[in-house]
Amino acid sequence: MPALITDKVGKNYVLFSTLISAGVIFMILLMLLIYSWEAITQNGWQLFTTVWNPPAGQFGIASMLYGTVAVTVIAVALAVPIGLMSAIMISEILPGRYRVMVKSLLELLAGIPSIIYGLIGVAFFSLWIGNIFELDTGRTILTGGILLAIMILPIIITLSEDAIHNVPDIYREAAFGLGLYRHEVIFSTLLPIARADIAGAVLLGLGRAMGETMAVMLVIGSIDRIPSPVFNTLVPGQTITSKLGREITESAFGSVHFSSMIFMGLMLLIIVLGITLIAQRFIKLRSRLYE
Amino acid sequence: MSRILKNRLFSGISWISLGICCLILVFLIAVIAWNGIKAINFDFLMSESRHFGASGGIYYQIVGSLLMVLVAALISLPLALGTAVYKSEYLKNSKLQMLSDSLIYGLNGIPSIVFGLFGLIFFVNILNTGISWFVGSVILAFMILPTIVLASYQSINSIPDHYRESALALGMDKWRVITTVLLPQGISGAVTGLLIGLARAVGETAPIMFIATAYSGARYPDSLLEPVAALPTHILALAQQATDPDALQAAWGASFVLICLVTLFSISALFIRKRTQILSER
Amino acid sequence: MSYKWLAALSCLFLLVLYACTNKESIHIDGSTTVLPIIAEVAEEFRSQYPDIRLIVNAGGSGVAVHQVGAGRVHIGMISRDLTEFEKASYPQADFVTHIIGRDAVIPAVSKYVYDAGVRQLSIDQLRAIYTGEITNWAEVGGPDRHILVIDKERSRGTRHVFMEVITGHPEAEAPGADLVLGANNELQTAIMQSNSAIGVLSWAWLNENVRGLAVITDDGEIIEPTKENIRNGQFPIIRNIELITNGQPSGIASDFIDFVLSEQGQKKVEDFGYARVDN
Amino acid sequence: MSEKHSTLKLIQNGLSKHPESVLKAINLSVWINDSLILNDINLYVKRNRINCIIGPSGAGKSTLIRSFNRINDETDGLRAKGSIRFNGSDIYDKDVDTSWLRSRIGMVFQKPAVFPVSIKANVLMGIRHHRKLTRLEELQVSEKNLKAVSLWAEVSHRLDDKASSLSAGQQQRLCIARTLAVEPRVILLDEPTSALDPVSSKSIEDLLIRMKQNYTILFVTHNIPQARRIADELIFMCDGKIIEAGPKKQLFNHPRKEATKKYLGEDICDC
Repeated sequence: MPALITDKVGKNYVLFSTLISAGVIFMILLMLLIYSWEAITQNGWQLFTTVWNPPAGQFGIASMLYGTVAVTVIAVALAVPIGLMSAIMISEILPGRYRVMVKSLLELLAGIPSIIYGLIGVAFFSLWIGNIFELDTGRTILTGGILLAIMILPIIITLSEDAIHNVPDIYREAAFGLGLYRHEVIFSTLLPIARADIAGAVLLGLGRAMGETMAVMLVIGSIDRIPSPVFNTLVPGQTITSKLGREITESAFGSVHFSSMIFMGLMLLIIVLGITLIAQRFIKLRSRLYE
Repeated sequence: MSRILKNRLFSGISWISLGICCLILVFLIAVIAWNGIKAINFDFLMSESRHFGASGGIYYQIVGSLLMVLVAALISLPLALGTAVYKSEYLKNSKLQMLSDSLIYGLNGIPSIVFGLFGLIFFVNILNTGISWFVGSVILAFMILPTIVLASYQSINSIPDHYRESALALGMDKWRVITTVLLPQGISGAVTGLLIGLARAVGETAPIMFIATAYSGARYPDSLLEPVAALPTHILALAQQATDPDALQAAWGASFVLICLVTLFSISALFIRKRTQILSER
Repeated sequence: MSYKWLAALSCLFLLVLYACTNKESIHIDGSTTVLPIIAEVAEEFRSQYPDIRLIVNAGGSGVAVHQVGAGRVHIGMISRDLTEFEKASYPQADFVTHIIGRDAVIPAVSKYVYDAGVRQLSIDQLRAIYTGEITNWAEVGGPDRHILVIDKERSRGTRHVFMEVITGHPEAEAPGADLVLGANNELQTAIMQSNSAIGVLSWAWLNENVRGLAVITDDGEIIEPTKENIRNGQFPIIRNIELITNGQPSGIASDFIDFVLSEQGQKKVEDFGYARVDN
Repeated sequence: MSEKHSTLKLIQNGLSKHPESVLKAINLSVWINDSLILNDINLYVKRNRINCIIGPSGAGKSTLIRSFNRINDETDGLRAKGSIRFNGSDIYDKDVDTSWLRSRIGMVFQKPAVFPVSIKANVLMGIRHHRKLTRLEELQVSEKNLKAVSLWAEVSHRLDDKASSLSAGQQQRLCIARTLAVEPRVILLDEPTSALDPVSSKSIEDLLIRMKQNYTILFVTHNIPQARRIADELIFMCDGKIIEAGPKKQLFNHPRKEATKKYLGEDICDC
């Protein structure tokens, strides 16, 4: 019965691959949880203070959390209006024959590795920011935010363009037929219909910005401090990712220092995973909305 | 009247937005291409780097990067195909389907540096592999897994049920149906996904910088547990000394080569997708 | 057909992998601070012994200690002292340090500041700058500009030595810092891109645009950051450049350390502006 | 300035020169991506009548009716020659405001496209962009137009419900209501009943017959019995050309062209 055997082996093989694929994510969560345990038990709520001084046993990650939130907010605040308007432009105003061309170019933009954004950030953006605002150094939270905005632009444009483009033509015609101007058609009918998918696109961009390491690490200045006043983003800062990128290999494996860094990684992972899953929910809603 | 003005304003803002995007795109491409092409010559591509990368070339960086991503492909392809087949052919419970979707999207959303942390804890420290290119490959394989699973799942799942039914009616067992009817179709989806994954993996820095790459002296590895040089980490090292004109020049050169690799993978993906589309339409 | 093709490819690949000649190899890993000199000596070593593979990495001190302790790496370059925790983590390991040179930790400023007249600073002034008591170059004889104080990452050995000398504590805080960077390369870049920065650098990273300052000791003596002063130990902020091994080195690792300590190696050390240790 | 001026001109011309034909196409030809869709169309749309365009699918009926309020402008690769006169002025003039034009010439489409908002908001979707309404006016407008399409009795108690909760027939009547709310002179209907069940179709047909007192109606269908039931004027189109046009009775009883007779009698087109 060799056929029966291959059938069994085959089934076990696909089952086994599935278990591995599914297991990876749990494995990662588990590892991070185990290795942050020491930091959690040793430091407790001290983890959320602002002072990070490993030799003195102080591991407060508030500055890193602040930096992560700050660069993400800047990135989204810059990328969403520009991205959404560009998506509208591509989908609703630009003649169809340019659409594919513009979108492939944007995908090219999306394919540029983050380290190259970092290089461009160091070689140009940080210098420009320094000169424009007459700063001592252009390595600031704002620089990181701008760089991230550029990185997530293609995601936001492509996904929200898809969302708007996928709204059936009958809605466009119905709205135009009522004598609405183009902007009224777009803002009062198309965008509400595509709302869920656009929200998904923005959330995916947000998650990507939050988890990005290389570009931010090179331009942010790496100082563990919350600026004063809090909204002054023209000073150096630190994000979770840049902190990890710079310091994890310097710490001794298994120490509280190491563990606290892993804890930061865990926080980042949980936040980004949450955002990604919510985003995916939004995007899947599309098919149910009409038809 | 004010409605017309608003409409004009809206058009203006849209044009400006798209203009900004195009400007950024043109700027990025121009900077990389202009600086990159100046840096590149035969020697640069074919020799070892020296003096912190400021002189010499990037031959072993290219070799290392390619080695890592290709092995990552070999690791993830069978895993992903198996997962896609299971998800499409065996997993019928809709709750489990949703869970598997969430897991795949979740894995896809994990920040790349977290993969690096995982590799550092699990492989370098617990399994004590040391800094190893193979560990880098494994981590990159995990990273591109969701892309390949989704692509192959879609192409397997899109095969109409009557193919399965008529094959089963011919007396084939389920596994025969999978290998003879479904996989040949699924593999083109998988390869497309794989190439898209590789385009991403080859440029990733954060997952491999702690666990897989060496700074200098790494050539062809002798064993699985040796570090290699890689393009992205090389660019990182060079970017940190951006005011040294030689180093910067080399960084642009390496960036340009990296972008070429990324584009090569993406375009092949596009090509294969196009070709299989034509085939399946027949 | 596709599977056969894939299978063939994998076989071919594994074959290539195992066909590689197993040359003797040693691995060095550690901090970027020590990296340049070792990388340079390693290039020389390789050219003399082409059969030996010598891989130099800069994965960071923590990773290096772990790997030396666990026996994965032969030689570690660490830019800080071993912590008690690390010593306790590897009870079987017997960490041996090898001093291969001496490095001056030099306050360095942007060219603009240097040209505007800041040529030397006293230990007290340095302390005041790093603690935030002095924030303008005008207070130390320079232009009327805010001082951009660049601190180093806390784990860096250079910082320990520097803080020890100016404040008396190797782990002292630097509340005056505006920017924290890691590798010498990065600091050098930042100082170069600014025109009001101060940071600490090893001699090897000083150049036209990044100028080293003379230090006025507490005795009032002005000591220029010259090669001579570093070599003869006059410069007040000096640290040892060390390698660590697990137990006394043997085989190639020992050969390499000997090579670094040899006339040829020490000449390289000197070329980098470090002081040699063989005399 | 210019819009106002041209609008005034349109109305004045219309009142003085063309008392009974509101809308006419003159030598209209339309291409989409270089393929000729409409070939030299000349057509008069009679005031306060149901003008019914009939013909097999692919005849260009939709393209023609969509030319009358320039909704075709949105179609990629479309090019038009000739002119369409609304009350005597060319709607393809450069300075014609399409928004104004479309609020005068309303349109109802094949598939009911209700927006994902409440029933009331759907009725007000067009009108509230054209002028500001008080809350009272909003209610008045909703009631008036929903009554006009005989939907008021069915939905008056749930105006704030999602419009998508209505049946397809109700949705189509809602679409007509919101077109009426903009107060057009002419209403274009592009096969409005083809996606509906017979009962809903019947109620819309009745509605159209009542509406013709106040509006000029241009109606596209490929359903011959329907044309027989409601049309006043018939326009038979085939292959991008108008084969024959005239009063319904004349076309059904004494067609001048053989093709018309064959199509209306046997639903076969061989032009």
